[in-house]
Amino acid sequence: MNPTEKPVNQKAWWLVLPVLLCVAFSAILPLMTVVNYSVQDIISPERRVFVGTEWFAAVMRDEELHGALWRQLQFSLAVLAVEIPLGIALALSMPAQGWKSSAVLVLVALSLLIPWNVVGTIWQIYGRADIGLLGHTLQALGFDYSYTGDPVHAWFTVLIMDVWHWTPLVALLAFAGLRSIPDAYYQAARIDGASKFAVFRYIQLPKMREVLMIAVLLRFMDSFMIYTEPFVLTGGGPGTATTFLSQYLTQKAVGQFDLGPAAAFSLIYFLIILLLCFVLYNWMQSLGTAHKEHAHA
Amino acid sequence: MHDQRFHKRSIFLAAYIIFALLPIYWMVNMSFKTNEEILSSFSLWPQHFTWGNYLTIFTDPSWYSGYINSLIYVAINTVISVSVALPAAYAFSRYRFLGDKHIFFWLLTNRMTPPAVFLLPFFQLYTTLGLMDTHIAVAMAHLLFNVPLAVWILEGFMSGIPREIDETAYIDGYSFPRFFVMIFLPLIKAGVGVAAFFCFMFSWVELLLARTLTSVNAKPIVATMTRTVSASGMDWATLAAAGVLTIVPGAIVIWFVRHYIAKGFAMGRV
Amino acid sequence: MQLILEGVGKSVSGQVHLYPQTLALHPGQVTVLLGATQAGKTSLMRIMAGLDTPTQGRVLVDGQDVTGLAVRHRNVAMVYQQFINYPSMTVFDNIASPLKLSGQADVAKRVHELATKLHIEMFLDRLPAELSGGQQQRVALARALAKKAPLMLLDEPLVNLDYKLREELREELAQLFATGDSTVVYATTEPAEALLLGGYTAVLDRGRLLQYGPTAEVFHQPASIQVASAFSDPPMNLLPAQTSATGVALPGGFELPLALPASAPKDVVLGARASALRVQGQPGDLQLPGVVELAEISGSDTFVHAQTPVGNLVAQLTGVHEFKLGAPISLFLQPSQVYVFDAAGPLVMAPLRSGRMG
Amino acid sequence: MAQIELDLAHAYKPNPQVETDYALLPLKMSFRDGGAYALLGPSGCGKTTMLNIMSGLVVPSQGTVKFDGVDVTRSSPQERNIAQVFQFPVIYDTMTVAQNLAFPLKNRQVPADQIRKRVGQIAEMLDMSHQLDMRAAGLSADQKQKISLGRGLVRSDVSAVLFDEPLTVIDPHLKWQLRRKLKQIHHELKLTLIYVTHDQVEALTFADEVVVMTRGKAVQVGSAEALFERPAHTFVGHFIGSPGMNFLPAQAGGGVLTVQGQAVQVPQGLAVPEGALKLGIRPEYLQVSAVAEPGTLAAVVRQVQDVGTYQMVTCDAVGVVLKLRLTPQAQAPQVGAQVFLHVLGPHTCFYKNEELVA
Repeated sequence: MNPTEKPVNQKAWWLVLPVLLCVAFSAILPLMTVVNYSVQDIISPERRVFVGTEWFAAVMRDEELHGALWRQLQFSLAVLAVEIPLGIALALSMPAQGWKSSAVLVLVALSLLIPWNVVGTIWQIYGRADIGLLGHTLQALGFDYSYTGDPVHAWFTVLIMDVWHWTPLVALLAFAGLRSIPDAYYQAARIDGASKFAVFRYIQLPKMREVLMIAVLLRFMDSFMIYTEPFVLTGGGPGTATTFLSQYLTQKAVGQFDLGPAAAFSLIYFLIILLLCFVLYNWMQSLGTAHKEHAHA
Repeated sequence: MHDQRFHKRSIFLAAYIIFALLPIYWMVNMSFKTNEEILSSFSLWPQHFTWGNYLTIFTDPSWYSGYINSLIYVAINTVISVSVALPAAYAFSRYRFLGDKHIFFWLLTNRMTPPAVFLLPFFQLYTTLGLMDTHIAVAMAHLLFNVPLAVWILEGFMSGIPREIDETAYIDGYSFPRFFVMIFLPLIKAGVGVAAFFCFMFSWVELLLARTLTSVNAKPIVATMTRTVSASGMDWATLAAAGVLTIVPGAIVIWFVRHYIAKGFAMGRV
Repeated sequence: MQLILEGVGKSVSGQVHLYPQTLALHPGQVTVLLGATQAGKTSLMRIMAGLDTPTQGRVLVDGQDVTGLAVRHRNVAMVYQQFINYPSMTVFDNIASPLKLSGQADVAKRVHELATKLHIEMFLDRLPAELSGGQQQRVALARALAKKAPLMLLDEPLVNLDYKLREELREELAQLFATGDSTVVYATTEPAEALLLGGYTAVLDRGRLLQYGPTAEVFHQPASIQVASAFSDPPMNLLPAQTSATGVALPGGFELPLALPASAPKDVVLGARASALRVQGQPGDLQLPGVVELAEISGSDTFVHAQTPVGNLVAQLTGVHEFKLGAPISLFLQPSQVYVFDAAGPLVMAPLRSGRMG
Repeated sequence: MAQIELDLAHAYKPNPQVETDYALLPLKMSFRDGGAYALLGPSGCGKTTMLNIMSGLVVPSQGTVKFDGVDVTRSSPQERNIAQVFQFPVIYDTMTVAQNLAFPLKNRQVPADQIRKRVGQIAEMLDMSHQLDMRAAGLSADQKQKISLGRGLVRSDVSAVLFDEPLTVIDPHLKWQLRRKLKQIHHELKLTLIYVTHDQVEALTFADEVVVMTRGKAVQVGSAEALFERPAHTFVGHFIGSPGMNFLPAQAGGGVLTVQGQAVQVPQGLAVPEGALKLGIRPEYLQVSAVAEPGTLAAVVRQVQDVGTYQMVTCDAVGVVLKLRLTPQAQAPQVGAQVFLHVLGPHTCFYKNEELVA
């Protein structure tokens, strides 16, 4: 008899109610105000005019938004391309048990505990030619490095900062996946004379698939809404080289105070996230269930 | 493990750890220098070691009040998030009910919502409620991503406990609340600890909402730090010291949950 | 305590786990639910306990309808397959928990009494995780007994234990149930356990209740081929045959003289348990030449699997006998031990059981 | 294939003093090339430790392991060229059945056409030829175990195939088919097979020689028949057979044997060792008669159980519980009746401090 199905019990709604109230208060109410603003022109608190989808059309045509969206996609894909493989490699090199393992885990996870603006500050100092170790060394090596002046340097510095900040998350997830592999698989591989690569390709990778899906979901989403670190490091500069979606939206909403377009843009931004999340979540579930079926067969 | 392979792996690991710790070391190094020494000479070790920067932070109310404010709203948020998430996680872990899949997905999307999207509405909402510049405002705002995270982590830990234990308790005559407190909670102690740690951490590190919803008497440390960035002369030394102090709480707490870090980050899925 | 399941059926998301069936348990007796995995034993048991509500039908306790009643308000005790105990409590607290909850007096004395009865008195202050599988299951048993519930349910409690440990615990359980006065329901896949526990047996197959009656009667008078195969280990030899003037004709020209009742149909199936075949022929036996496929030794018996012209047969011999794979062998079928079934399933004739009440 | 010689001991602590410090007490044992052996014993008796020492996963704290005379004590499983089937199926999920089977040969750079031929051959032997292109992950547990076995068999030079309780996760009714398959494979390939289990049916059926172990010691190595007929140690008598051997303490002197004060006449031609003894007689061999005869002991019938394929009679002889088996047709004595049990007979074993003397 397969493990009995979870029983259906509508009374469970009472248990979920508190969460619904909390998250509704902090998500649905605000979302309603955004929708409200996105279809009106607010000239002054008293005078509001219904404008339908005008703001949405304007936002869609906004060149600067396209630039920001394109830079954001480039950045998020670059983040995945670097952090996923680096995270896996790091997980593979981490000791499995004992105090060494805990020590390495804490050291590696340290960067995840730092407030996001402090990460920006650290790299802001670290990269400066006059007072930063990195900036100073690069200058000494004759490399004219300036993350405030050169857009390419700025983009790469933001990328490396994100890699430095978030790769441990991927490493920890991959490490958790590795630790769930029973020892018998490694023994069988040794008995079959499998090479190190074969062990990775046929045992470790398939077993890490589920957690790597979570890593991709988390890393893509979090990088897609990055704001604080680039804002503190480069303020989005030079020019708009490192201005990504969240910063562009904040400038529009708080900066220029034109609520309509900002609200419309917020909704579009939210829908893009919802869509990507839906695709990745379902892919993860199908992999999860496929994985679970194997476990039961 | 053959020596040769082990050797290569530990070099790679050592290299990464150096890469990870260098920037932090550089900030700590600066936090013990005076501004003059920072700007005048470049040295790997503070020549004139000083506790001055830390002293200013611990004496200047505009600095240390930032830490206190942060700790207050982070604590409130963590308590609310975990206590609200516990019953919900139990419901998701133990029962199927109308729309349970959709709610679970909706919680995920909330965890993934960019704070920037809710910047404006929160500002509006809390001003109309008269909650602007209070700890409660920031604590409530952070529920947006912390409650879903807590539910995910706790549901993962709870699913590890066989359902037959609940049934045995009901058979023995335990009522739900008594069973939940006396038998179930001790079994997921680790899960509650990990969920609390992650709520603490994600609330502590957030800047955008915390800065927007506060001005004076609830201003968090993360906000005071960005203020000095735009000040006239760059007060690097104090900034570095403040930065170091923001890492300390996380570093202390992580040691207690070090065995479950990975499971927590995977939102309990592993 | 009189438990009656009236037309109880259970299907989960379209899949039928239990077809509607009525079962009135004999009060104060042991009822064994016998059936292969997936036969519906656990589903039936969970409905009896009140852990699940049936899709249709009613559950009556002493005439009162308790179908929807939550398990907390039912007075039942249950032991699971995977030795379920409260991991965070000591063995003592585990056993004492039902007593404390119902506010009974002299809890400590009762716990010590039960622990001694189940030979775990030396582990009372230990955590369940520190004990072996067998000891953990004894703790779960002690907790179930502590409740003195009128209905006690055990879902294949011995399946995860060592072979020899299963034997010992089976005897202890038989004695425990004999002394207790509660109605006991015991699920198992092993016919030997049903026979050893005695009492009554309900044979289940793919969600259907095939037969319910005194264990010996169900074994010796199986209602159909399904009951006979479910209730024999190794599986009963079933040989399709035709009735003839003097008895039964088997493929390959073998004749077996049998006094069949007039109502016997043309196409029948001969049923012979492994114990009905032997290697030393006696007058009147039907000799079947064959080739040894496998000889299984179970310590006290040897089961010889042989290919014969009438089909693959399994014979049970007392003691240990060595057979070479592929060696020729003659099996002798005792006519007095043969069952005859209608090809469609129902029993036509069962062997007479000499000198013992039915 | 290899002749395996063990001359070792294995202790948990660096310098073991008392017996309980040893996972494996000092032993000297050799496994014939091409033989099928079983390591049988309850959980925690050291059988898996011994298997891991042979496979190279564990290095014994003292002594040596030799394969065909070559000392391999410290060499890895790969260097010993062994194969192992684990408790749960260990397969490469992303590969097909054929790729799984070919994997060990591919790692040895065996030419592709040779691999295809060998994989086809082994798949045929495992009745899996029709599943070669299916993804291994989707198969049932017993098919996966066959793949795991196949990965060892494809290597024609494999020194030994080790099994660590391989049938644990298999459904009961599929188990005997897999046992038969293992027996056939051993019959065809004549490989050295070493099988660890707590289930005596698997051990006695599968192996030519069974090593019965308890508390880190191999108490007897012998064929199923030897273990049944002449158990060298009381543990073996108890462990083999269900139910195990009856034991009764006795005092022998001058042609008369007394059991708890009751005298038993020694039948002619039966040599009985002198002094304090423990008699061992299997229920299958314990005869009963209504009148006293030489070699019988008076007893009272306590219980008669109809266990289907036989009747189990439990008697109380001067405070000692004795069990005996009767055929289903035999006329069982009434409960409470006085009977005489032939405790002294050709099948009786005599023990002095747990060791077989006659």
